Amino acid sequence: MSTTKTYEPSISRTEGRPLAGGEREYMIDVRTQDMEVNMGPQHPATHGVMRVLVRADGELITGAQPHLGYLHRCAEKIGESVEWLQYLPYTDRYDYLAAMNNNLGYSMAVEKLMGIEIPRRAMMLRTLCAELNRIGSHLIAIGTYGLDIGAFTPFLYMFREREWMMALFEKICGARLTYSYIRIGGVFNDAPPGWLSEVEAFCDTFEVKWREYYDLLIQNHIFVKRTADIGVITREMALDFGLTGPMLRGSAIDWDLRRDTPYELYDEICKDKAFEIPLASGEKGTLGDCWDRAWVRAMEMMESIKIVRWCLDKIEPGPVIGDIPKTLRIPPGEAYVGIENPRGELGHYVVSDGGKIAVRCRVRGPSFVNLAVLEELMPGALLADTIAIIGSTDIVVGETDR
Amino acid sequence: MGLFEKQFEDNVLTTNVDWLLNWCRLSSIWPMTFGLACCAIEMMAVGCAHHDIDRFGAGAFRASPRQADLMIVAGTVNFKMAERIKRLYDQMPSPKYAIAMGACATGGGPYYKYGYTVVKGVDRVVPVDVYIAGCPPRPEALLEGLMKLQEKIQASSVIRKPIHTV
Amino acid sequence: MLTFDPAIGFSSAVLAVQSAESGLKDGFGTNAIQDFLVGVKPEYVPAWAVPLTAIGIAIGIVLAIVSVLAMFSTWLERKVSGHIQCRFGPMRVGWHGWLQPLADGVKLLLKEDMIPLGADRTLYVIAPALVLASLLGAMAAFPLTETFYFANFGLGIFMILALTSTTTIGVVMAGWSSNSKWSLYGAMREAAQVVAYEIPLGISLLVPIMVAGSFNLIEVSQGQGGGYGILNWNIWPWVNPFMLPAFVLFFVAILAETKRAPFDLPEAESELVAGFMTEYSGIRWSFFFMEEYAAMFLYCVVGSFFFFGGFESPVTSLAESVGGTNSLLHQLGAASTIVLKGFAGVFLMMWLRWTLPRVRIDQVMTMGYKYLTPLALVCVLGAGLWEAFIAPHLWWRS
Amino acid sequence: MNFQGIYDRIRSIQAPGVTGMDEPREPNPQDKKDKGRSGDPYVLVDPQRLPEFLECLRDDPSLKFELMADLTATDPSKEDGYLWINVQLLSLVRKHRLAVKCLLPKENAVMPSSVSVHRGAQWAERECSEMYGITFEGHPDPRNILLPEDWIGHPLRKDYEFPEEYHGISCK
Amino acid sequence: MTAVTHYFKNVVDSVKTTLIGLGITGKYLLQKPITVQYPDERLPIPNRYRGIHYLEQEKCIDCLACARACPIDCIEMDAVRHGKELEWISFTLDYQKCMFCELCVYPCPKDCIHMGTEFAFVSYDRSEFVHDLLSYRGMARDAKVRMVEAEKKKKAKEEAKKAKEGAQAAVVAEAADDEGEEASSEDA
Repeated sequence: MSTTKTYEPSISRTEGRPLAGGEREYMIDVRTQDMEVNMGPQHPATHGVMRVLVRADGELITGAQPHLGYLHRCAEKIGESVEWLQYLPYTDRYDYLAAMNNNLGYSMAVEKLMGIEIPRRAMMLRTLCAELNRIGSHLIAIGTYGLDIGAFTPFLYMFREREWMMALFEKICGARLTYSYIRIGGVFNDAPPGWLSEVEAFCDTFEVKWREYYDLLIQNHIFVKRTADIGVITREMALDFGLTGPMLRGSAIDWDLRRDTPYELYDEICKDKAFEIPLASGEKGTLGDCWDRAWVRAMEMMESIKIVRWCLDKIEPGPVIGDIPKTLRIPPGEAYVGIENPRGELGHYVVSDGGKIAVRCRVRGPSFVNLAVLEELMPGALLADTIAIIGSTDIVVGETDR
Repeated sequence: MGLFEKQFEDNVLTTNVDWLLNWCRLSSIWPMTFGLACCAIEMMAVGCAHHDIDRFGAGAFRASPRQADLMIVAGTVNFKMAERIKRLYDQMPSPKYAIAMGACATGGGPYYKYGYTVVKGVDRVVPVDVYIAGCPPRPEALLEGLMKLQEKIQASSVIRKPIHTV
Repeated sequence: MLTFDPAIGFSSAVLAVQSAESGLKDGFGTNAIQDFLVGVKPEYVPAWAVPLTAIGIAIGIVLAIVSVLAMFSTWLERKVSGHIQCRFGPMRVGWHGWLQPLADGVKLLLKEDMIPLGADRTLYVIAPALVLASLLGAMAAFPLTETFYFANFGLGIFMILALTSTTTIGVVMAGWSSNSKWSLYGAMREAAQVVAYEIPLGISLLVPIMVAGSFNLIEVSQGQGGGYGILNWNIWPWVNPFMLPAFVLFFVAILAETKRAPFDLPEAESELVAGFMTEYSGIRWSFFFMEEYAAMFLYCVVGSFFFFGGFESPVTSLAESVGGTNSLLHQLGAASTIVLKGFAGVFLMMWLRWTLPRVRIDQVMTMGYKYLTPLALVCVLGAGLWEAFIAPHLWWRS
Repeated sequence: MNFQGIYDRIRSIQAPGVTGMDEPREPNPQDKKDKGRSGDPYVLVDPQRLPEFLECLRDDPSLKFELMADLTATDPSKEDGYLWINVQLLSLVRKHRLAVKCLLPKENAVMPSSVSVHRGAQWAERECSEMYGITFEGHPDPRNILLPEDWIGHPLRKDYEFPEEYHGISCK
Repeated sequence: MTAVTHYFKNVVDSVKTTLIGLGITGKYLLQKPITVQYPDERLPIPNRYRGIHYLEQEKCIDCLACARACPIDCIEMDAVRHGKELEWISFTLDYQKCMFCELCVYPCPKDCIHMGTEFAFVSYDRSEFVHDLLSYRGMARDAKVRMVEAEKKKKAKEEAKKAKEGAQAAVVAEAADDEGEEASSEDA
């Protein structure tokens, strides 16, 4: 069928794979029967329960097909079955690494339908929590990426800081992973006394520790060699597949929803030039390779720290939630809100008919879209590279399957 | 071991041997690297520095079910995954244990009502030894569940005749 | 449940007997056990029974040493990894978890013995035994002191290298017979990797061999004596400046030989589930990791013999000066020195393992063939030139 | 560019398949039943010409909707005879968004696939087709993506009935 | 970059970054671990922690607001009303379903259901997870007293009312008589 576009295959099988510095490694052209290997659903490197059916010629991958749905939890059906507010805890659970961002996206979509303003302190707390959660999510992304590559220890170091972050969230909302903190119309609880200074202490320590991760993992020569020149996503490919987030910026496409379609307080933050958007430059290999994506994530953590500091600087006392009725009746209409999740554009498309229950509650999961590029990246890679490529897409299976 | 298994009457010697063997088993419960959903993150947290499940001798997460003793079902099980879970459980050599971590694995959890693909409790697929409530449970709760499992192992009989015959 | 593989006993016995016998025939040193047995031998025991008994005892001791080594190493590994990662490691099983390996061992013995349905049963059963047995054979060539050893060969290091290489056959057998794709990948990787790294391993060892002028471990150690037990170690640049790079190459090569991170590709957990031992469970599986830890120790001991003075240390030289040569004190000093040096090497390997990511298979090959082998050759060339033209003129080398 | 500008441009380049547009409006104070409409404005497109429309918008130099953010469907109610196909477009260069909506009759839910225009639509269409029973003609890989292959029914349709059991595992 | 410099750069880079890495991990090797040894030491649980629920049963009025707010219907309550007092039969929370979202806490008009800091709830049997939040069944003693009193009061009130009504009736009758008398007198 000619409906799919074909790209120039990045590596032809007889020519061998290009290596850094112009070296070229040649595979001996002995053809044997291809082997089909099932990677997953239970496999240490598939980030949960994804299954990749890999066709391999020895160690060389000739084709790969991701199979999803091992964690399909009917989130959209539930969105059409429970009340508006009752759906909020479920938004925590599809992207469980960035629950704050999910809460934010869903709340913003509903608020857009309601057409309400939310108090400024609530916005501050929302931004702060979302950025903190972005740090936590990237910590896991890079940590598990290191784990996939074989470096066990950085993962534990990163979890140590994440644990601290989770303790902070626990203090403000009472849960470690599934926060349900950002509610429709604001946030549901003001920060407890002393919490903001604890966040500041976290930022101070994190900046020191970040350097360690950077030296220990991102700049490690073996890590660089394992990830550079692997899984190269070109600009055209990125746009064609609709990639977003660090995947896009890893291919040096300057796009960040926080800056380009500002929501919440990001307008002001951008005006203050409080943060910048790291763009990959292909420093260690080809532009758009796995290392670039990992690097973008690592740099984004520091940018998030800057935003958190901006919020801590500007935050003022005030109310944290608007006047919201107990049973929400949302005016009819439909709205799509895309926010910058740690993994890319998290879109919520909600349709209301004026009742207590949504008509449609679509979640555009960034990892679902980002994962589609896998089929394109795999052929030509080695078996070990498949892990590096899957890891660099930073998927959360809860979100791909929803 | 097959020769000696569950053959002997209760006496001082067999009781002590049983105690020792059970102690060895409970001191080295190796879980399988097998995370499903949100609870898997808390399961990872248990392995990490703050909680450190390795203190109990249970920190050697094995990727292969053949070398694992414990399956921590950490997350929602749906129909597509249920068959795989059954297979993984069958691949583990006995004695093997399963912990249902969190509400989803225990009884469908938040997806009980509208989750059309969700298995309402992993015990419909594999036998479960210990259930842990929470969504997701704190890492400490998982440690608590592990200790509960250790109690259960300590009470089991290895070379003695089982007390309760079913 | 509890199984005892006749294969393990048999093959290890054969190999160890052969090694020990050849050692005796060699007539190079006297066997401490045999000396002892001759001393206590009652009149009515025929003379030919003495060496046989000595061999039996030697096999028992080697087995015990290997299992104790493996147990201690697993404990050490878990503690080292724990503390590197800001956690404790085993704490609740005995004091600081020192009973942990015992619990693990008994539990593995008690596990169900599984053979997958599609597996080649014979090969599947033999493979772990062969892996462990070849290592037991190699262990026979490891002298604990200058006079206490099981077999003393003129070509001791060759014996060790040759026997440890045979583990590859066991690993490939394990991978093939398991009837699992992951196992097959692991086995093929192991075969490629070990073959690639035998070369730089052997070549880099040529440097100290050239300096010492011997293949015998004890002689190499004796050659580094004097200088307060530390100044004459081969590793120092004033002995031979090419020794340090040769040691680095040697260390990288033994990392690859023992399948340790960053070269743990045959069992790469995040890629191949558990590599060649994916399908193994219980006690059979434990043979593989016993082999791994014992091999680590053995290679590190070899490294300390050839680069770090062997038995020589300030402690040994002090003990020698206090108690005299071949006194019990001196023997104790020498034994503890070599064991400590071995474990220092093991510790370094663990430290590296918990620091570095894993390399890819083509990079392993590239590294072996393109980097280690040429550099090792350069080292050998340089060391040879140094030995031929410069070393004779150095007053401290005379 | 705001929505009006985009719509004018679409009109002026005569993008294929456009049938209309809808914008949010205030409720009519006279008519109590009319609650108005809030949210996003959207362009109505004929589903049979959606790929051409998307291609036109992608290639137009002043619109440049080169990234398809989302493609999904909606079943407004049991009684309604139409499914909606909702497409969210994004232009990275011009920094604007556009919501596109198609009305697809439920009886004959067949429409051409957009994979030839945006490859990102591939998985989204697979999801749509299993969840709503829409057939995308010309889709290169029309299998179920989230649900098992032998799943019966289209779960996100409003008239979907939950299964009693699946492969011997009870659902209740 | 020529192949030669590339070759040596690779060697130098790998040795350098390995040493840096060893330095970082070695630093932590010598530091004290940060592990909290759980059963012996415990991390402080913040006040807002969303753990196992507890109920201030005396305040509860069986209004079902929490049950309605629950997205998964895991709260079930049953009580018999005796006037204002409640005779409790059950108030169960199903932890096989509960997702600790705290949505049940806010709608409560009497502020009587809370989430505690208790988190460890493990069991060999999942039916134990249908957790009864009641601290007592039936009626509280003071509630009984109050009920009896209320009944007494009610009776007394009724009696009083009856008496009053009787008296009123009498008064009305008297008044009517008076009126009649008056009227008759007027008439007369």
